[in-house]
Amino acid sequence: MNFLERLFLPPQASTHAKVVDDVFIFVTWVNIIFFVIVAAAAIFFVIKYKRRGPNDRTPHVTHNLTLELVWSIIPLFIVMIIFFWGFQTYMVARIAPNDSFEVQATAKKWLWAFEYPDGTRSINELHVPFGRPVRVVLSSEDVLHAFFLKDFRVKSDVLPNRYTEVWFEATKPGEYVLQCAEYCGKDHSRMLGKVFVDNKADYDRFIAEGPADWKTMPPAELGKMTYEQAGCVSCHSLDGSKGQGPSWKGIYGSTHQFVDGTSQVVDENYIRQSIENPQGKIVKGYEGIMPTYQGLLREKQINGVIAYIKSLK
Amino acid sequence: MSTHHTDSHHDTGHHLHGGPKVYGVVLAALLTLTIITVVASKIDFGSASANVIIALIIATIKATIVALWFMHLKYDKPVNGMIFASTLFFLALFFAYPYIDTNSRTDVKPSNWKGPAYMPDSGSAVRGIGANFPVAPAPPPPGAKPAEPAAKH
Amino acid sequence: MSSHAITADHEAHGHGHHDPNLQHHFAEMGQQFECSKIGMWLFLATEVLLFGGLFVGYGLMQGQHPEAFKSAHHHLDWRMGALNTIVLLISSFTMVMAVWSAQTNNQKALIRNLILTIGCACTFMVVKYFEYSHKYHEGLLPGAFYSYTGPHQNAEFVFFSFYFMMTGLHGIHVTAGIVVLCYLLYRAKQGAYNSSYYTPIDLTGLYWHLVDLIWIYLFPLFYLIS
Amino acid sequence: MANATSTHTHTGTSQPQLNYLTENTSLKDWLTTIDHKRLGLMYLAAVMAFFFVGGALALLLRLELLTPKQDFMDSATYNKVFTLHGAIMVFLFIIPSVPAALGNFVLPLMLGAKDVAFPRLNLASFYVYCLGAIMALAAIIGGGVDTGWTFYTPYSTTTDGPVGLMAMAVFVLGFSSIFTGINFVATVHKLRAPGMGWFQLPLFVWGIYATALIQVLATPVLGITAVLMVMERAFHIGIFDARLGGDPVLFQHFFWFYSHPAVYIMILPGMAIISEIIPVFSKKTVFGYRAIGFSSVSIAFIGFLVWGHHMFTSGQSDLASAIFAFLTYLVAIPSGIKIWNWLATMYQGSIEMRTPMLYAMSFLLLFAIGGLTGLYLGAISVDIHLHDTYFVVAHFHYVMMGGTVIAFLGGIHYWWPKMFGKMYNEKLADIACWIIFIGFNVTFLNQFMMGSQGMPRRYWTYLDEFQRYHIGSTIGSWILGFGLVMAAGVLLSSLRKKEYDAGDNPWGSRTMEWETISPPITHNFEGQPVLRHGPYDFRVEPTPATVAGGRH
Repeated sequence: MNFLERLFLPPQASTHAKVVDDVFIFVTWVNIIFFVIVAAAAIFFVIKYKRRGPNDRTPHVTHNLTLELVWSIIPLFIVMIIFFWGFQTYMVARIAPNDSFEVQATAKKWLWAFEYPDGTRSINELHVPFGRPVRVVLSSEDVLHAFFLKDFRVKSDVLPNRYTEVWFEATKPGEYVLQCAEYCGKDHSRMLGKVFVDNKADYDRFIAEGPADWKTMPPAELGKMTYEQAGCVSCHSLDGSKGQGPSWKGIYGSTHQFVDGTSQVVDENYIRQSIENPQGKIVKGYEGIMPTYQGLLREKQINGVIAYIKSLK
Repeated sequence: MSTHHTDSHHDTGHHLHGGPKVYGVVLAALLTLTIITVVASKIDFGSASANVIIALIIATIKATIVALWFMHLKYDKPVNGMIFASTLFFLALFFAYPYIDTNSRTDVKPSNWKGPAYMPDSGSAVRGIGANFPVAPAPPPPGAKPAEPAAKH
Repeated sequence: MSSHAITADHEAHGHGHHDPNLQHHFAEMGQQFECSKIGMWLFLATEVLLFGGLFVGYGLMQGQHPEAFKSAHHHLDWRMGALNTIVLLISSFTMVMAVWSAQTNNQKALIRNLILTIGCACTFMVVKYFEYSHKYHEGLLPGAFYSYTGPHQNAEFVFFSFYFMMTGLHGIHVTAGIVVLCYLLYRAKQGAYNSSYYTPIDLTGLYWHLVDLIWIYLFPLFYLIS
Repeated sequence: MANATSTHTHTGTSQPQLNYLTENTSLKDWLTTIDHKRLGLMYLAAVMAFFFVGGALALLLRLELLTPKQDFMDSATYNKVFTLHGAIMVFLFIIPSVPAALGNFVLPLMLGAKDVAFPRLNLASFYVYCLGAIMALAAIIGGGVDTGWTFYTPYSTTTDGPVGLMAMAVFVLGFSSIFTGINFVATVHKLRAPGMGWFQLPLFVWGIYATALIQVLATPVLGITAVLMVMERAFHIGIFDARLGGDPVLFQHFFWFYSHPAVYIMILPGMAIISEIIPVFSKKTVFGYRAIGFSSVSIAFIGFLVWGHHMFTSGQSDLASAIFAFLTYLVAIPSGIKIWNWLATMYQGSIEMRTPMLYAMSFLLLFAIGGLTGLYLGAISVDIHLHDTYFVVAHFHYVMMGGTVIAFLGGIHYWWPKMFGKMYNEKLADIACWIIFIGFNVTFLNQFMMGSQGMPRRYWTYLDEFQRYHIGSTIGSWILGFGLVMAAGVLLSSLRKKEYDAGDNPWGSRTMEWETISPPITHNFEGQPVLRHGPYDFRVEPTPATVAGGRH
């Protein structure tokens, strides 16, 4: 058994993996037995009944009902076992327990974005606390993707028009690979993520400080990442063209005219105010449709955005 | 089973069926059913689906009449009718499975549901050539006000 | 089984009064006729399933946007649809009469019925033309071309996508039918068909009835849903 | 057809008889031929050409995958190449392979008919195929398509490139397939020789008949699906596009309604060939004739009911998944019945391991693996893990390549003497068969292992832990490629012989195609042959060719 598992299957890292692997191993044994029967019979007949000469006579046997029923019904019985077992273990993995830790995952070409219950976001790395079932609710922003954790034996397509879900409970803390399994274009094979099953302390640190790579990232680069991931990109262009909101190109240091007739030079404070209280001052020619980002962006990200806007000449 | 000695001799016109009288009656029946289906559509049978079902039943009766008399299936070799019937069977199958699927999906929602994963086109924008089509709704900005008052599930 | 032994020469050369319409690989006309009929029915099966894809798509989309489909159908004039239904039913009748005329060696009636069928088919296309141009002017067009500005539901453009695809594909079939019928008319005037050889008339008839049959479903689905 | 009977000679002299290859040999005669045998050969040449193109693409893909980094093509190119490999192999090679090439050649001969029911439709089918192939080539020249052969929406409706042209090529190729199907069904119904009832049909005919039914009933749906996809792409009609309120999963339903039965379009003819080869080389009547015949038809039927097993992870409902999974297992039974019946046919036979039989044995083992690994994929919970991994890739290559292609090669080796009247070098052909067998297993056993370890398919780069399997698989692909080229070389070199040296019935078969001379005359038989014994009745001596052309 262990030999077959090692040969064919990745490590079992979720409570569900063992259940699925049992079906896998059962089918493997069924297959081995049937294959050996077929192969042995074929080879044996080829040797045993080798043609002796051109005048060989063979018995004229057209059929044998008993035999044919036996070899139809026994396999039918076996495949029905596999069907019911496979379906039952599938349903176990369908419904997440009520006390699950819930994460929302959004896929788009070619990255994974995660949103945690407290509003924290991360890209391509998913941190979950160890010891609780985790429910991941999936949706896509463009084409089909699939959320595939091989060590947890879970997979679900990610659709653009509705939500799907997977759930798992890890059996040990650690780092696992997340792969996209539904073909989605050029960088399909690079649409990888990591799942960190963290002990409590590690998880709290993640929530407090953000992903590890923020520490080493230059502020403007973090700002660019925030611009793309937090949704700024959908309204603010970088090339000077007019979107739902003013373009960011060269606005730092320029003067904004507001609908109430006042005006102000764009500086660090103004940018910060606009992020936290966008309805406070609305630039002439635009509608006040931007939602507040207060509490959704960490201090580091706001500083990053300011640095990024500064860098856009 | 010799196929060369089948007893059909359509070429000699021995086994003619139908005829102007039969076809005239069939046409009259079809026209009557057309009137009935129009009238039925103006009557409210309780629900929209009831009206659709009645309309389709009448259409099926008409189709059967056309197939049996105009298309000669009533007099024809059974094999042709079998081909047609099995076609309809596979068509029904083709409809049934996606129908079963779309009507028995579990409606997965995140616990902080903010509206459908993707809103169908709002319809407010004028659609047309050159009108910046396709209209891709912007991804909902983080913390955007729920599209609908926080729907419960 | 050896009782069926027929020698080659008997089959291929023996009778000496070959029908010129008999192809070389058939033994006799009845076999050839039945064979053609099976082929035609198989072709009709593919036609049914080709349209079937659109019917299934229509049914499922109707289930997803019932309100939009309901409001969209008000843009169609059921009187036009009913007129076309009647025209097509009559053409089916004249078609089957054409087959009958060929079976009974009535050359005049054959030609007359073919002309009537072609006339009905053309009438159908003319009515269709008026309907289409009306939709075009209102902007009730499929998908991205939908530019109707009056009151409407979100997904009405899906209804018109299917309306144009299904009636369009049907219209293509009617047009193809007209072309084939014209050819039959041309051949019939040359006296090509008689009671011992009318296969092309019969097969075209089957095709034509199928076109009618599809319209029998299109009419209530598009014009009468409420 | 005017000259239908003009060339028959009854001289019985030592003059070489004109056959379908030597009569009217101008290019125009070939291009406008309605002779099913010539059309079969033309199809054979065309599909083999595409097989080697598709195979060369596969070798390129395997070479790129030797290392996880970029070796010689970037990911965008890789995507186009695997799409092309899939599309060519499925639509231009494997679907027309056995039915349109071998079926065209053999089926009327087996029935004792002079031609298929609609010879001109047959010619049209070939040219429609050529048109589809040209459209597909134009799509490649026009920039290539990167959707995968499955064209899943919304990727296919949003990506750049001539996707519409490619989809319309598929539409056109579908009609070629439909025409072939219509032709064969009508032929089997109406052109059987006197005395040949449904249960005296050779099993190859049963398999092709079941295949033809699927071709007729499933292919139109592929056509309309391609049209809908193109419409969505061009006009945004709102059926598959989520942004417009459509349902991308619906596309998968539409697509697999055709493409799952299409799997049986591919494998049933393969099984049909094996059902011919095994009794002939065991010199024993086939065991369970009716069971094999009915299992072909029931596979074709159940094949329509199971398409959703491609969609267990797609977001279809659990109820739909359960129904599809249950019915999927029912297909296992008739497939299993065939294997048991073949083995039972060999039992107590007089087995001669000639080249076609070697291919048949190779088929038996590879198809057993391909079929048995399907049991994993039908179990929903296991499929969740294996779906869209190399395990699936390996599974369907075992069925398609290990099954159909091996059977196709076996069939070509079996009917080669009938087609050309010439015997190839059997020793070399056996060696080629062994090389193919070994290369195939090295290539795809590795893929089973990396797939169940979690290697997703359609990946241009991959985690380092999978590299050892990829190296093995790539090396296997070279062996396999070499074996295929060698097999082709052995066959083609036999054509250079001057003499027809194969004899009319080199294998001692009892089916009717061997009752005419090899290669057959233009109208197949001198006169109308009559069934004298069952197709696998080895109690009687083989019937001699109807005409003695002085070559005996």
